[in-house]
Amino acid sequence: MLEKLIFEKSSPGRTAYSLPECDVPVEANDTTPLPERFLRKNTAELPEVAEIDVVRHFTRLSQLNFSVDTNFYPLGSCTMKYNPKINEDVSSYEGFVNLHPYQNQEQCQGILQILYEFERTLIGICGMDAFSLQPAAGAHGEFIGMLISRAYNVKEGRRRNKIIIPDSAHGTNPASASMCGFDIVEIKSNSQGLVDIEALKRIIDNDVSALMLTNPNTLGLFEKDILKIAEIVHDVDALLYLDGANMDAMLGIARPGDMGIDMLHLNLHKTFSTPHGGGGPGAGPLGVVKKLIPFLPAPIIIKKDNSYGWQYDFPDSIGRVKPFYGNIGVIIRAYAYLVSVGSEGLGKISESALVNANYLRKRLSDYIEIPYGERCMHEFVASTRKLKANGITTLDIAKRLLDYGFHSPTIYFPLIVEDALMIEPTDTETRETLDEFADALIKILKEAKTNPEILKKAPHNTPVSRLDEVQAARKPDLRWRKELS
Amino acid sequence: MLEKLIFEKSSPGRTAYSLPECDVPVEANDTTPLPERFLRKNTAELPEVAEIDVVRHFTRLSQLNFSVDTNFYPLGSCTMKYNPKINEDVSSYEGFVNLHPYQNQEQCQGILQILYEFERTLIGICGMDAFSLQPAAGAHGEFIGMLISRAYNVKEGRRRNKIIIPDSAHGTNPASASMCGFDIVEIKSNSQGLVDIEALKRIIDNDVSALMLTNPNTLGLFEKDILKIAEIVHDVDALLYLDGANMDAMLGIARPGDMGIDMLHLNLHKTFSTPHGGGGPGAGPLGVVKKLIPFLPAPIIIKKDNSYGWQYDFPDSIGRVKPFYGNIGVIIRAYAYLVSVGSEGLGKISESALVNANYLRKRLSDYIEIPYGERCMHEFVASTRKLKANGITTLDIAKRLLDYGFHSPTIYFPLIVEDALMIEPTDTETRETLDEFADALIKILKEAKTNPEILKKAPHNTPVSRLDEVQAARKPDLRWRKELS
Amino acid sequence: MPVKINYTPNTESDIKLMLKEIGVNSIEDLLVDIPEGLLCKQINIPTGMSEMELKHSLKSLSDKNANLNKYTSYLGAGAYEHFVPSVVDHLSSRGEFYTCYTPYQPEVSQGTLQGIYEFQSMMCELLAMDIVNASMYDGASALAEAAVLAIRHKRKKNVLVSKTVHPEYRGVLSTYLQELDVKLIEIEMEDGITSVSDLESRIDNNTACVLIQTPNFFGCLEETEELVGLTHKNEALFVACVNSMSLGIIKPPGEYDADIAVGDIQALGNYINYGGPHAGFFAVNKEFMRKMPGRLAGATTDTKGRRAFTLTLQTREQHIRRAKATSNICTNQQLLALRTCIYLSTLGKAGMIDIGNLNIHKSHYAMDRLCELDGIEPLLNKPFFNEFAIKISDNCKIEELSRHLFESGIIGGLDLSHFYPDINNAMLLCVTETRSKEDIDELVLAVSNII
Amino acid sequence: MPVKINYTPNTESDIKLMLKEIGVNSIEDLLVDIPEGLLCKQINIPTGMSEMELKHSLKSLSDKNANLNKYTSYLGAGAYEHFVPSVVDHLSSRGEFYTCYTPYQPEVSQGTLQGIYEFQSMMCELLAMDIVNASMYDGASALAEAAVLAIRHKRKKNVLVSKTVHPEYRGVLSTYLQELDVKLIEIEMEDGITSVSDLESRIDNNTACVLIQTPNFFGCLEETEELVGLTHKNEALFVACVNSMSLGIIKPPGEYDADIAVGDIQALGNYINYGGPHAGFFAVNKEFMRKMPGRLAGATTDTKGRRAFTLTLQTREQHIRRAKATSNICTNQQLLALRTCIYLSTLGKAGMIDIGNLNIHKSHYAMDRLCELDGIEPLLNKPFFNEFAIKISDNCKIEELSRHLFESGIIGGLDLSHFYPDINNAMLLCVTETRSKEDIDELVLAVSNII
Ligand SMILES: Cc1ncc(COP(=O)(O)O)c(C=O)c1O
Ligand SMILES: Cc1ncc(COP(=O)(O)O)c(C=O)c1O
Repeated sequence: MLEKLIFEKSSPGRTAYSLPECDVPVEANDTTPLPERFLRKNTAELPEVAEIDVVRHFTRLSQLNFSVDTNFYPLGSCTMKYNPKINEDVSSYEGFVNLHPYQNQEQCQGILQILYEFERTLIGICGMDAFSLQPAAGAHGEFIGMLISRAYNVKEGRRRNKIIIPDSAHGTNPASASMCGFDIVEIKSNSQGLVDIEALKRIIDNDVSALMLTNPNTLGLFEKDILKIAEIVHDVDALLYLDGANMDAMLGIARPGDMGIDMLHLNLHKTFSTPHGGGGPGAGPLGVVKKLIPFLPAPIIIKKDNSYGWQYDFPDSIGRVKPFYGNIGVIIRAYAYLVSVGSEGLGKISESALVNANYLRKRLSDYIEIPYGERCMHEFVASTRKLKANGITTLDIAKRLLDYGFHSPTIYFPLIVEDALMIEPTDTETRETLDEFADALIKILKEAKTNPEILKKAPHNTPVSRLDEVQAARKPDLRWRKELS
Repeated sequence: MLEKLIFEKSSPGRTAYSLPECDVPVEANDTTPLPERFLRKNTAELPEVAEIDVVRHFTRLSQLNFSVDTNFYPLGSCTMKYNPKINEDVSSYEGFVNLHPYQNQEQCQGILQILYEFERTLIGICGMDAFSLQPAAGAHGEFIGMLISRAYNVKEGRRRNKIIIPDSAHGTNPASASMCGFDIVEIKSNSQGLVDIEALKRIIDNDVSALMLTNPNTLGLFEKDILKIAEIVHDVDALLYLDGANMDAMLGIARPGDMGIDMLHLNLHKTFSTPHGGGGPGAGPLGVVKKLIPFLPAPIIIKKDNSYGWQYDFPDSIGRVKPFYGNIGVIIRAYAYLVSVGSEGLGKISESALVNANYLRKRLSDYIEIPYGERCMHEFVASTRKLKANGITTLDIAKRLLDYGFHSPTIYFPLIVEDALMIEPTDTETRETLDEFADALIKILKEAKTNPEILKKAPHNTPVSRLDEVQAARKPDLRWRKELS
Repeated sequence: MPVKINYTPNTESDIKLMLKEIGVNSIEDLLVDIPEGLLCKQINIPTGMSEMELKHSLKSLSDKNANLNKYTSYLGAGAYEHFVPSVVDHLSSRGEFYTCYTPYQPEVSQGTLQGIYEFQSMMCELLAMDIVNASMYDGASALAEAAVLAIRHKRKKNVLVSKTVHPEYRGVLSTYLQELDVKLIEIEMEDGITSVSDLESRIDNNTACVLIQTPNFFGCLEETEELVGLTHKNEALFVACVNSMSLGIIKPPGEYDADIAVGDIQALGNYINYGGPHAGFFAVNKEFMRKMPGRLAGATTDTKGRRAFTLTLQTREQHIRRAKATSNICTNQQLLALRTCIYLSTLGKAGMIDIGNLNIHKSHYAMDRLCELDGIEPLLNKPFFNEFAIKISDNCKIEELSRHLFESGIIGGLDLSHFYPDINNAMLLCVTETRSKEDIDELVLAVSNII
Repeated sequence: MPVKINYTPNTESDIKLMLKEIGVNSIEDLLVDIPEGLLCKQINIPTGMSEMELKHSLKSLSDKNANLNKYTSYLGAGAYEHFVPSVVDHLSSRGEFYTCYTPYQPEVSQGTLQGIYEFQSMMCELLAMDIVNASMYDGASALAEAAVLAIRHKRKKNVLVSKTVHPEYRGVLSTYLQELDVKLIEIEMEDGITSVSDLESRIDNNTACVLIQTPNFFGCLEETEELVGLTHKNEALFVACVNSMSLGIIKPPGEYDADIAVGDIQALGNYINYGGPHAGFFAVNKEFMRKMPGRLAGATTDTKGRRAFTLTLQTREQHIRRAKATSNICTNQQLLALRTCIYLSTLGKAGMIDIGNLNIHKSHYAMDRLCELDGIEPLLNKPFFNEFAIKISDNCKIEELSRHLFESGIIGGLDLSHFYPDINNAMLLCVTETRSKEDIDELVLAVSNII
């Protein structure tokens, strides 16, 4: 059953709020002491509903969603793993949520200790020399990384204008580099789906500021020539940036720092199990090697004489990237995750991500084309292009999966795979769930031949059926408006 | 989509728990220091699942329920009103949930103060002289009340064996009286649906211990001869017990104590907005007039020299009815409700319950038979008997309502109304919701004539369709069992 | 302004409109059946407040209690501090679970019903019994209802209960039986457990049932096999009241042939809450299925043949059988049973064994260490699960000990003389998985500093 | 035992089975693409723990912070203590909301999508603007992205920002613009607000936009009408950064013709969280719809003609437009926007007015009472919403004042010299609806005792 807009439940004078009495003396008539010209003329048409309306409305809305808590959610590149409930609890302690960023540092030693230890832990896992915990998301980390690559090169006396990015990269990579004024040079993947070393050699020159590499890449493949890539990049004094969104099968297995990576961002809302929140908040800590530390955004967490504090004094810093210190609430969740799984648990995460992805890959490989690789890391990319003959699109497959109670994989990405279906089961799913998903997908692939209509009209069992996206874009309706009577 | 049993998701060796290390010294092999004969032989076949399984399972299960948070729930006699979220929060403070009943009273002054003030508030609302907060539910309160009626009469030197109960009473009334060894004398309702005064006069005698009255009664009618009833009962030195489950339209309007009521129980999980929890926990405080105080179950909350404590010294007490002191967690919610709505809010609750019920009654009265009364208090009872001609049962109507997104009213109760549909909208519903419900019911009543099949096969849009209740009772399947392989 | 909390949504103009539709002029017109003199003008309670004020007010009342997160406690005696996994709170606090009522309409209550069915199943497994109901008010009322069942079933007048059963449970039992024309007889104890010889001397063919608790009030494990043997020889029913947390390790009632098993599930995923709400369970073997109190969910099928769950065997219950019902219970403690169901799903097969062992090891360590101290010795010499009693030398009065412990942030055990006046200066302590070795060592140190 | 936290469900035997199906002998066989030397043996981090230990550990770290429930605080300056109604926590903590991702599959994401659409609508109403996006990282990045939009749209090189804008916001702005070949110019202030004459002297036809904040960093309300007039005369865009909490009362950007409005929604139903996560919003008038950054949800219909919601106008975004996208933002701050949506549904039309008035009255009372004290005077003389600055006589150093206040349980305001070195011994205080008269009187008393 669909749900009205909350505005459509509104009734004049109805209220859901309570407020304490105005206990301070107020001039006659409760009037404001502010001059007229500062005051709003037209009242904002916010909903006028009762508390029971608010509760029913949002409870019902929530039930219209698929989520990790209700469904298998193999959305490739997004690492939709289980979000531990305990981390929601411990991150809500009043000493964390009710703490002001401008309180004296002595008043905040608990949180500062967490941030410090968290940074140390990330250093240990990644083999980098320092982290900034400030980036609000992966793309934010990339942007800051690109600024640092600029600042570093300028400091070294060279202004460089190019960033090399593989064609398989996530869209944020070119977008972030471009926001720093760089020109983007795309490098094609080779037939194995990896960075083409020869092409890289041809492209690289002294105007390259950095190469943004995703490893494992968006095909789920480990860039096995990583050391060679690093060498080529470093030979021209460029930096090697790692998009570290795909670390779920790398924890405790291999460290970017050992591969010649100069900088990377991590997605706490992926690898480190913090909830995706319907699209955030996330956090994208940025790790760097020693020579790049001076350029990090201030402030940086430090420990001195057994107390923790913020260090602001970074003359070469690229500057401020966020008010205050970062998405602390997200970081506490990731911290809780890491200290609780600990050193024994860390490797298990990667192993599970690895085995789950390869198992699902194997279960499907006789039924669907998997253009690249013999094996995979945390995910793999299939292609549905052969179904075109039957008039079936990747979208049809995706929608039909919804009918079986599974969220769809990522579709049409990476761009280098035609009709891509990007499948990431994550480390927290059971063998049984993978089997159920595989069985459903195999069944759908059969349906594609025997009953294509059922796919084209899918989904059938969801709260709404397929949407008119063209209308949405052509005649954008982006808000409710009060109808004038 | 239905949900497997959690047992059916079990897989050997899978776990969802974590426990701290056994940090105390343990003899070799972790063996227990207990002799073999005290130890379990066969391992209990509890589920072996991962945390993600637990979360998905119970999240999905929850979505199969209708509830006040999702649906209008006019279940008569149950007062399914909105359960304020804030009361869930304040009752979960660690000083309440993590407090042991055998802690020294000085360590528990906060909770004791709440209990004391809560009792005072109930006294104010009901016009009684004291309350026991111990009863775990309404029926528990009734049982204790009946024991008190016995003890009181015995103390007065007379052993009495009969309890008079109207035929419209809730089933717990005769059951509770019977558990105290009383004989039940049923009194028929008169043509107005009220206690028949003449019949009462005929029935009453010196062997009557008490009359259990429900007022407003289960037809939602106020027993307008209440003062006469009290007089008749008191004339033979019997007690007048009030089943106070139906107080939602009485708060701040009239006080049982003023009506000659000697004892009553309240349902905190109805009138006082504490959640029903799928069937409890509730609480059924028992109020009494002065002369009955000595018989209350010990202990009783008291205040002395600005400190609060338990008073155990009641030589005439009927004894203990519960370990510890009652359903404290429920009481805190009800306390929070009362102190926050306060004296202004109290009357509004009743007025709203009254207006809502009468409004809905009026909206329906042209479409469905309402056998008793011109108006009602908190609820009213309709009858669908005229639809029998069309082969439609009350159950059919109830099931069809589910299709429209409404929980069904109480059906086939009270027993004195043939094919009863007992409708209680409560005080927390909006006019719009009542209109939507009325429209749906009116539509269904039309369907009953135009398309009876759709009712007989209803519900159609629910997670499961109508159940085979006969099979359930004939071949009871009350538990999962591991299949032997 | 001010805007107090108000959950009645209709505005004055709504109400005007509604009164018009009803056909009356005022709310008073709806109250004409209430005798004039009874209408009250003003209820004498304080004015309301806003949500913010409510939070402050309750917070400050909560802070006036010495809670168990701030103090390290060794109290047990029927209310136990165990760890509650986070998922239990998260899942049981979903509105769909706690704002619905008894699942009278199964088509829209499968969540609650399947939850009950799973609860029943898990409890059956733990207890090794055939049937468990959906819950009772608490362990004590379950025990009392067991006696009622036995009396009715056996049509005999004597109920025997061991003195090692929780005194407040015995109190409730006595209250429940007081008007049923039966005799409640207590069996003496011997070194902390039920005296077999005393039972032998009191049991006879007038005995409807024998009620024991194991681990009993003193924490000691009863010699159930002997007791059951004697009971059954006399054709009485054997009712075992058990600590639900012990059952991963300790022999369950079904394995020693108990006829009825009862107890409390507070320990399994529910907070102490100053003593309530807790919840009881009631388990029987097949034979008593139609005689047991309380709700039962069963599996059946819907019209499309799908498995589905419903309340069943309701003809036992008050809303159908009225005065002849097996019990008057209606609202039970469903939400707590659901919490236990989630708890047991989380702990699972291995977890209930591991946690049982932790309770045993930690409590035995505490007992051993305490009894190494001069002036402390075991009160009893019997195997126990997680509770044990110590005797304190008369130099140090127990209230004094407790007071000093409290000053060091420790809440000591229960003073046994409170319930057993002839047991002097002895303390009943409970040690669960929530106590670390460090905690226990601190307790021992604190005690040694005081006595 | 011990049993540490472990979220990977498959057992060793599952894994064996899966490896067999994959066709390899061991996990190592899956790692052959990783150069040998890169495989690491051991990561040097501590061992794990159980849930119980995790709770203890984090609790004790939390307790090392002086939280705002224990102390009465007057800090604001971009992070505000407001009351969060209980329903906001209850509803936003439903798993279906917080464990899903960006609603790429609208058929199974209507909850999130309708929530975004309603959020957009409510924010449009509050701001009196045409279009608001689904959220930004925070108010500062929203401000910076507004400048980027203006630069691209106007193809001009100068960005003017008032010195009364939050210094950290200006810092972020400067970082975002540093590589875009533009000039960032600061406008001076005069008695706490943007100097109109200075703006006049700096604005010209190279100006892409003028950025101001109102109420500004000092709490003062800017003379927006004059500033907008001047800006538009010079064909630049006017960007207003506003305090979302003020908008029930204070004139919204749409009413003074701002081209872009940005700000933070932490104040509307979100906790301070030591500064994050907060969330920004970005509002424009129709004209800039296709140039704005961030996600947008729109209404459309499904194949059955039912209204439904979907992400739309995605061709602006990085996953489609890549290097040419309007912004690189991908993951935003959705959950906080949902909380704001619930918050605004709860406060509603009347509530946002009432709460605005409470903020105004309480802060003005505090200002008046403080400035009655000898040694305290207003730093500025401008109308304000809920923040104001006071000047403290030089006898009492501000650090000293803060330290003493802390000892009395009060967290004073912000030392302005931290950001404005030439403003000496002045404090910026924020007073919201969460402070009672009693609190404020205590503050005044404490201050009077110290200075
Ligand atoms: C490979 C990759 N890189 C970068 C990002 C961007 O991260 P975020 O969405 O946190 O900005 C994502 C996430 O969508 C990603 O999958
Ligand atoms: C009129 C009436 N009396 C008594 C009861 C019994 O109350 P409880 O279910 O709390 O035992 C009920 C509730 O179902 C009721 O409606």
